Amino acid sequence: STVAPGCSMPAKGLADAGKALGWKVTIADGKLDPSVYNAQIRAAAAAKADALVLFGIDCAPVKGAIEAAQKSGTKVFAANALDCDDKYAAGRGKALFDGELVWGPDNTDYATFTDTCVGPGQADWVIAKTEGKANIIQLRQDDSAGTRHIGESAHKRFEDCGGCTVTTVSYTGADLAAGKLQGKVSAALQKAPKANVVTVPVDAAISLGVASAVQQARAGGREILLVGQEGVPASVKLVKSGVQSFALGRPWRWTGWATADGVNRMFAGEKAVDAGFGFGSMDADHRPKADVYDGNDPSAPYVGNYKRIWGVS
Amino acid sequence: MSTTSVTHLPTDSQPTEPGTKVTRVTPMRRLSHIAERFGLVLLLIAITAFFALWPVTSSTFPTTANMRNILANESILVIAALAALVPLVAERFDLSVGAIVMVSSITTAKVVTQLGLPLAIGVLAGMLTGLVIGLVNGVIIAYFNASSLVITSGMSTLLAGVGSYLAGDTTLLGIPDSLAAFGNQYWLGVARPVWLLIVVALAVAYMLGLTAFGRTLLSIGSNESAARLVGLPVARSVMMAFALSGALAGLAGVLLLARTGSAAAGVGAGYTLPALAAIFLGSTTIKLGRFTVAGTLVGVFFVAISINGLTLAGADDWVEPFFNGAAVVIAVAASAILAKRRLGGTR
Amino acid sequence: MSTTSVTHLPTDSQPTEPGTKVTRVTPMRRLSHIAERFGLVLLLIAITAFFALWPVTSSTFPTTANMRNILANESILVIAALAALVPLVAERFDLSVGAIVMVSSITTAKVVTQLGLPLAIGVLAGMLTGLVIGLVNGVIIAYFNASSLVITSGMSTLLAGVGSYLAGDTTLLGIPDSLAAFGNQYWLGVARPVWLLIVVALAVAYMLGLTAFGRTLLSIGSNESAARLVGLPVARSVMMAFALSGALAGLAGVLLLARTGSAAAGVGAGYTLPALAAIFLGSTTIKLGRFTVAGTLVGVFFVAISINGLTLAGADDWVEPFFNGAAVVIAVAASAILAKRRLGGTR
Amino acid sequence: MERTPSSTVAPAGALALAGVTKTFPGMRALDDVTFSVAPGRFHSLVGGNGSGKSTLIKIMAGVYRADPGGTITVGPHSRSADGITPAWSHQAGIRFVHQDLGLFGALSVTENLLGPDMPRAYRSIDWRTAHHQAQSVLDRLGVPVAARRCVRDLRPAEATLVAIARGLRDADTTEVNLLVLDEPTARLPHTEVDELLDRLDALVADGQTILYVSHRLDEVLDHSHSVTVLRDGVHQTTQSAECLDRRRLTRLIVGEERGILHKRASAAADGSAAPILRVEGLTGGPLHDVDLDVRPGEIVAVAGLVGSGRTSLLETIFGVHGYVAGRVMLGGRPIRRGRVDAAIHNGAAYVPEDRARHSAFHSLGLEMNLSVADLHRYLRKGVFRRRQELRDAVSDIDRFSIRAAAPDTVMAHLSGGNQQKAVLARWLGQDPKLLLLDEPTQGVDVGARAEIYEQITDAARGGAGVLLVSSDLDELLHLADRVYVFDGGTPVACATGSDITPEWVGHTLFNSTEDE
Ligand SMILES: Nc1ncnc2c1ncn2[C@@H]1O[C@H](COP(=O)(O)OP(=O)(O)OP(=O)(O)O)[C@@H](O)[C@H]1O
Ligand SMILES: Nc1ncnc2c1ncn2[C@@H]1O[C@H](COP(=O)(O)OP(=O)(O)OP(=O)(O)O)[C@@H](O)[C@H]1O
Ligand SMILES: [Mg+2]
Ligand SMILES: [Mg+2]
Repeated sequence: STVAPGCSMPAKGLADAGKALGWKVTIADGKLDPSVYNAQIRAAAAAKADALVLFGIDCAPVKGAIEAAQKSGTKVFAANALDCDDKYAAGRGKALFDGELVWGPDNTDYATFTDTCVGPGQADWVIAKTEGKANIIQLRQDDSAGTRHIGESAHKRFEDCGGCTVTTVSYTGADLAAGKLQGKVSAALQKAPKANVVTVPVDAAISLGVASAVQQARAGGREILLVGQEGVPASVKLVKSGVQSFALGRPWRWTGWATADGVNRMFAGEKAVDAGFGFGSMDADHRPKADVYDGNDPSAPYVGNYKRIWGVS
Repeated sequence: MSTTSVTHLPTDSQPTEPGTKVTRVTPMRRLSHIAERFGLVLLLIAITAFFALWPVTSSTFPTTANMRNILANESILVIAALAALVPLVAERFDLSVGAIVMVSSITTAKVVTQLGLPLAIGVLAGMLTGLVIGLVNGVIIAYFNASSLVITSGMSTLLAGVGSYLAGDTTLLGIPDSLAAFGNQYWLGVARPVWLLIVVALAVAYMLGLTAFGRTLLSIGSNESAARLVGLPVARSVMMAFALSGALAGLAGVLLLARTGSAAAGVGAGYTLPALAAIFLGSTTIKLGRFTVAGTLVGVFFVAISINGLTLAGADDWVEPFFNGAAVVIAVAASAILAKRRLGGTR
Repeated sequence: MSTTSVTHLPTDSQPTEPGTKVTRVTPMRRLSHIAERFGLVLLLIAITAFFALWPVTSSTFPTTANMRNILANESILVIAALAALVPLVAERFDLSVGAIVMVSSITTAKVVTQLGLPLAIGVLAGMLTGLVIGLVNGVIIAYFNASSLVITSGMSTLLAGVGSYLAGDTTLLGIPDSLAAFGNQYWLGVARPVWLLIVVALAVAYMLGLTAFGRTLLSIGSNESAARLVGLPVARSVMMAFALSGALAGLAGVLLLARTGSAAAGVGAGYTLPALAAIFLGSTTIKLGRFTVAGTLVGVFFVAISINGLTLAGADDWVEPFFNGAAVVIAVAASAILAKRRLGGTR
Repeated sequence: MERTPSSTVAPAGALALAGVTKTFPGMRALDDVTFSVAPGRFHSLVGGNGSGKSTLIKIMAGVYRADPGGTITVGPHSRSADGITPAWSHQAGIRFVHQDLGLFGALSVTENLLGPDMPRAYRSIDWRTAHHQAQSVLDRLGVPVAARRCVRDLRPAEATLVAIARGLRDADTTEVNLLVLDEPTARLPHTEVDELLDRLDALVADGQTILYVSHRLDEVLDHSHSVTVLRDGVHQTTQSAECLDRRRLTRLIVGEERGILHKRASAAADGSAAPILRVEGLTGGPLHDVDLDVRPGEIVAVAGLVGSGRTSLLETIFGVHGYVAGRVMLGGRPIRRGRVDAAIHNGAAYVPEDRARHSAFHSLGLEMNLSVADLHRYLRKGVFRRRQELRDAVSDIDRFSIRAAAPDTVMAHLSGGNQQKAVLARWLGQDPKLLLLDEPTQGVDVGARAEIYEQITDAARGGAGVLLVSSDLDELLHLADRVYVFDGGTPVACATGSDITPEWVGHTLFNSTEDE
C-alpha cells in the first residue's frame, strides 16, 4: 500500500525486474485490508498467474487464498512475509510458501531475519548510543505479525541490556489512520519523564505523529533519541534533518530485484540464494548519501549483476 | 421526505370521473424512466462488458474462473450487507456488523482449534455469538429507546477490544479442512459460499417482503409511532431485527473463516462501511429510495466488478478508488437528474 | 420519525387551562432529569476524576502538560467533527470528512514543499481544496436531490484515489517550521491549535444558533418540505452547508499537517468515523436528540480522556477499546432508561 | 360534460388563474383551471377529496410545477404557471397556511412564526426581541400559546393556530395581496373556528383578499362572497355565494344529491348489556377522576374545548399513556395500563387526531396502509398473500370512495382527505369491539362523510361501542347517542338522546369554563 512504502517499493523493483525478464507483472494494492488481499490473491489465481509474490502480506491472514492459488497452479513466493508456521500464528500452521527470499546466510527466513537482525539491530544501536543506560519508550504494534516480531525481539534485547528501562506503549493499525498516535506518545512521554529513547517498529509511525510528539518534548528541553526501522525515503529525509535519530535502513528496491531472481530460480526448480543485502544504519554519524537508501554501497551494480545472471540485457 | 417514485399503473378504474385524462406516456419518457430506475444496473452491465472487451483484461476477466471467484469472494460482503439491511429497513443503523463478523470468526476459530470441539459446534458458536451481540444491541436500542447509531458504534468499539482480547494478537490458524473445503469448493459448478449467498439473499428478501415480521419492519421504518398505534410489536421487532442481523453477521464471520482459513483481531471489521455503502448505493436503483435486497446485490457487485477488473488490468493503485468513487457519484447524480426531469413538478 | 425523547419542561405557561394540574416535580425527579440530560457530561467528569485519583495515573494524568496535550491533540478531531456537524444539522450525512482532511493536508504539503510557494498560500490552498470538494458534494446533493450518504461515501472513495495519486508512495515532509510551530507552540499557556479549536467551535455554534443560515439548516433538518413551503432557500443552504463543511475539513487537514509535520495518502481518512461517533454520542446529552456543538465537544473529549488515561496506566491494547465502547453503551443506555422512566408512556 | 361558463363574478382582480394544468405520473390532478378572485373578497375553494385544491395551492406556492401553458396573476405580478418559485410567490405577496401546516417541530414557536424575518442585532438573531415580537403577534390574534415553546410539544389545535398566525402575521402589517388557507379548520373545535372566521372577516373588511379551502359547507356559505368548485381537477363553477345553498353546493361538489345529514335514529342501545368500555376514576396526565362507559351498539361522543383532555382520554384508554389511578375495563376485563397491544388485543381500535404523525405510513403504498393493522389475516402458512391484499385494497377503495391512481399508490401521493379515509378504512374493515375516533372526518368531503357515518353506524349496529371525539358540532349531533362534555380533564355534563341539542352543548361548554 501507499502508506506502507516498505511494501510498495519492492513491488516497484519487482515490476522493473520483471520488465527486464520479459514477465507480465501486475501490482495489486492490498490497502492494508486482509479481505482485499484475499480477493486479489484469488483474482490472480483465477487469472492463472504463474507466480504470486507477497510483499508485507503474511501467510496467516490469507491462508485460504494461498491454498486456493496453489491448487490452481499458481506458485506463491514470499519476500518480506511470514509463513503460516510463524510463531504468532496460533494453531497447527504449516509452511505454505513455494519459495522464499533468503535474508541471510544459511537460508535465513524472514522471521529469523527480523528476530535476529532487525529488532536486535535496532536495540543494539540504542544500547550502544546510550552506553547501556537507555530509558526507552517502546512503541509496539502487535496486531501485525511482522511488527510484532520486531517489537518482541527488540524488547528481549533491551531486557538483556542491564541498565535499560522499558515502557511499552501499544497501538494498532487503526490508530495510525485515525491520528491517535501523537496523543498516545505524548502521554507516554509524560508518564516517563526520564525517557530518552523512543523506538517504533516501522518508520511509517514516525511521520504519522510520533515525530511531532517527540519534537514537542524536545522543544521542552528533553533529549530524546527517535529510533526507527525501514529507511524509506521519508525517513532518510528525517534522519538528515535530525528529527529521526536512527533508521535501520533496508534496500527496498533491491529486495524487489532479488525477489525476481528468487522467483526465476523457483521456476527453474532452484532455491533462492542470499542476496547479501544486510542493512544500512543511518544516524547522525552515518548520514545516507542519497535520498533513497538502496543497499550499503549505492553504486553496487546489482541490476547489472542480475541481468547478467538472467542472461538478459 | 425522499421523493420515492413508484409505478403508477394507469389502469385503475376511476369510475365516473370524466375529468381525469390519463396522460399518455411517451416512449421517450418511458426510456428515461427505465434509465433512472435501472441506471446503476445498466452501469454494472456496461463495466462488465467493458472489462470483457478491453484488450488488457479480455483474456483474464471474462473467464469462468474469474467470475466464480468474484461471486465467491463477495459472498461474505453480501451476507454482511444483508445483515445491515434488516435493521436499516426499520430505520436503525447497524454500525457493528463488521465487528460482529470479526468476533464470530475468532470465536469459531477458537472453539474449533483451541477447545478442540467439533466443527459444527464451532460454526454454531460463531453464529450464536453474532446473535447474542445483536440481541444486546437490539434490547438496548428497542427497549431503552436508545439511538442505534450511538449504541452500535459503541458496540463496535467494544467488540474491537473483545476481538483483540480473544485473539491475543495472534492469527488463529488450524481450521479443519472441512470448513476450508466448504469455503473453497464447488457444487454444480458454483462455489458453495455462493449457494449460501443465494439462500440467504432469497431468505432475507422473502422475510422482508412476504412475512408479517418484514412488513412490520417496513412500517416501523415508514412511521414508527403510527406502527405503535396500530398495535405492531415495535420494540420486539426492532430487537429481533438486530438479533437476526447479528446472526447473519455471525454467519458472514464463519464464512470469512472458511474462506481465509484464519481469524485475527481486526480482520472483518472493515466490512461495515462497504456493507452500508452497498446498501445505500443499491437504494438508488430498482426501488428508488428504498433499501432492498436486489439493490444491495447490485451495489456490492458494482464495486466488486470494477475492483476486480482494474486489479486484473494492473492499474496504478490510485486508479481503482478514483474510478469507483467517480462512477458512484456520476451514476447517482445522473439518475437523480433523470428523476428530477421526469417528476418535473415536485421540487 | 424517530421518537427522540424531548424534554417537556413543565415550566411552560399554559394559560387559561386551570384543569391541567401539572404533576409536581419532586427533587428526585429533577435529579433524574439532570442525570438524564447531563449523564454523559457527568460520566466525563467521573472518568476524569477517576484517572486523577487512581494511584496508577494520579501522578501523570492531572498535570497541566497532559491536559494541554489532550486538548491540542483533539483539536483536529474536533474541527473535523464540527465539519461533519454542519450538514448533519440539516439531516445530511457527510462521510467524506476524513477524506477531505487527507486531501487538503496533502495539497498544502505539496504546494509548500514541491511548488515552493509561501506558507499562507499553502494553507489557503488546503482550505480551498476542502471548500471545492465540499461544493461539489453540495451541488450534487442539493440540486440533484441525491442521497448524501451515497454521494459523500462515493466522494470519499474517489478522494482516496486522488490522495494516493497526489502523494504517490511517499510521505511528504519538509513542512516549513512556521507551520510546525503553529501546530505545537503555546500562546498564553494554551496550545495554538486549541485557540483555533475554540474559535472554530464558537463560530460554528454562533452560526448554527444565531444566524439566519444556521436557523435555515435547523429548519431543513426539522421539516424539509415545510422549509420549502415557507420559501427558505433549501437547496442553496444545503449546498453552502457542504461547502462550509469542506472548508472546515480542509482546515482540519492543514492543522493535521501542522501537528504531524507530514502528509501521506490514507492519513486523515480515519477521522470520519470518530467524528460522526462523537457527534452522535454528543446528541445524547445536553439537548437530547439534537446535534450540537457542545455535545460534540463532550463526545470527543469523553473518548479522548479515557484513551489518554488508559495509555498512562499502561493498559493492554484490548482494554482501551473495550472500556470506551462499554462506557458509551452503558452511559447511553442509562440515560435512555432515565428518560423512559420519566416520560412514562409508550410514545 | 357540462361546464358552467366561467361566470366572472368580478373583473380581473387579486388573483387570476388561466389554464392551469397539472399532471402527476398516471393522473391529471388539474385540468385547464381558469378562474379569478376579486380583490377584497372572501373566496372559497371547495371540491371533493382529491379534486385538486391542495395541488392548485401548492402550484401557487411554487412547490409543484404546473404543466406548461397556464398563467397565474396576483395583483400586479404575473407569471407562467410552470415558472413559479417560492420566492416569487412570497414576493408577489401570497401567504399560505398549508393543509399539513408545514411547521418545524424541532424549533420554537417564535422561529416558526417569524421564519426568515427574525430580528437581527449585529447580523445575529436577537432572541429577546424575536420572542417578544412573536408573543405580541400571538396575543394580538388571541392564540393561547407561549412563543418560546417548542412546536413539537404543541397539540394539533395549537399547532394549527400557530400556522394560521404565521399566515396572518404579515396580513396585519405589511401588504399581502392574497392569503391562502388550506383547510385551516379541519382540526379546530367549532368555538375556535368561529373566532378564526370572525378574524378573517375582519381582515376582509379591511380589504384583504382570502382564498379559503374547507369541507365544512356552513363556514363556506356563511362567510364567503364567492365560491369556486373543483371536481376531479376540472373547474365547475365560480359564482357568488348568495346564489348557493347547502344542497346546491353539495350537488356541485359531489355531482349528485347526497350528504345531507339527518339526525341518526338512535340505535336504542341495549341499556342492560354490559358496557364494552368502562372507565372508573381514571386520573393521570390532564385527566382527573374520569368515569364513563360505552355500551355495545352505542356511540358516545366527547365534547370539549381545546385542551379539555379529549385526546388524552382516548390515548389513555388505548394505552398510549399510563395513568396514576383508576382503571380501564374493556369487555369486562381490566386492561394493563400503558399497553397499546393489550388494548388492541381486547378489541380496541384507535383513529388518532394527528394523521401525519400518528397514523399515515407516508412512504408505503395505500394497500399496505390498509392492511397494516391486521397483517396476520394475509398470512397463509407463513406466506404473505399479496394478491389478496391488493384485492381487499381495491374493495376498500371502492367502499370508502378513496381517490387513488392505483391500489399501491404511495400514501404521500394521496390527497389529505383520501389519506384520512384510508386510515378509517384500516380499522373499520376489522370489526373492532371498541372504536376510539378522534376527529375521524377531518378533511373528508361531504360526499364521503355521509358514507363514513354510515360505516360508523354500521359498526355500532354490529355491536361495537364507539367513543367519538369531534369538534364538528354537526357530526356530534348526527352521530351521538350520548354526549359527555369535558372540561379540565373531567366530564362535567352528560346528555342522552333528544337532550343533545346545539344549545345544550354550547351552553355547557361555555358555562363550565366561566365557572372557573
Ligand atoms: N405528489 C403527488 N404525486 C402523485 N399524485 C399526487 C401528488 N399529490 C397529489 N396527487 C394527486 O392529485 C390529486 C389531487 O390532490 P389534492 O391534494 O390537490 O386534492 P385536494 O383537493 O386537496 O383533496 P383533499 O380535500 O382531500 O385535501 C389526488 O388525486 C392525488 O392523488
Ligand atoms: N404532547 C403534549 N405536550 C404537552 N402537553 C400536553 C400534551 N398532550 C396533552 N397535554 C396536556 O393535556 C391537556 C389536554 O390535552 P388534549 O390533547 O387531551 O386535549 P384535547 O381536548 O384533545 O384538545 P384539542 O382540542 O387540542 O385536541 C392539554 O391542556 C395539555 O396541557
Ligand atoms: Mg387538500
Ligand atoms: Mg384533541
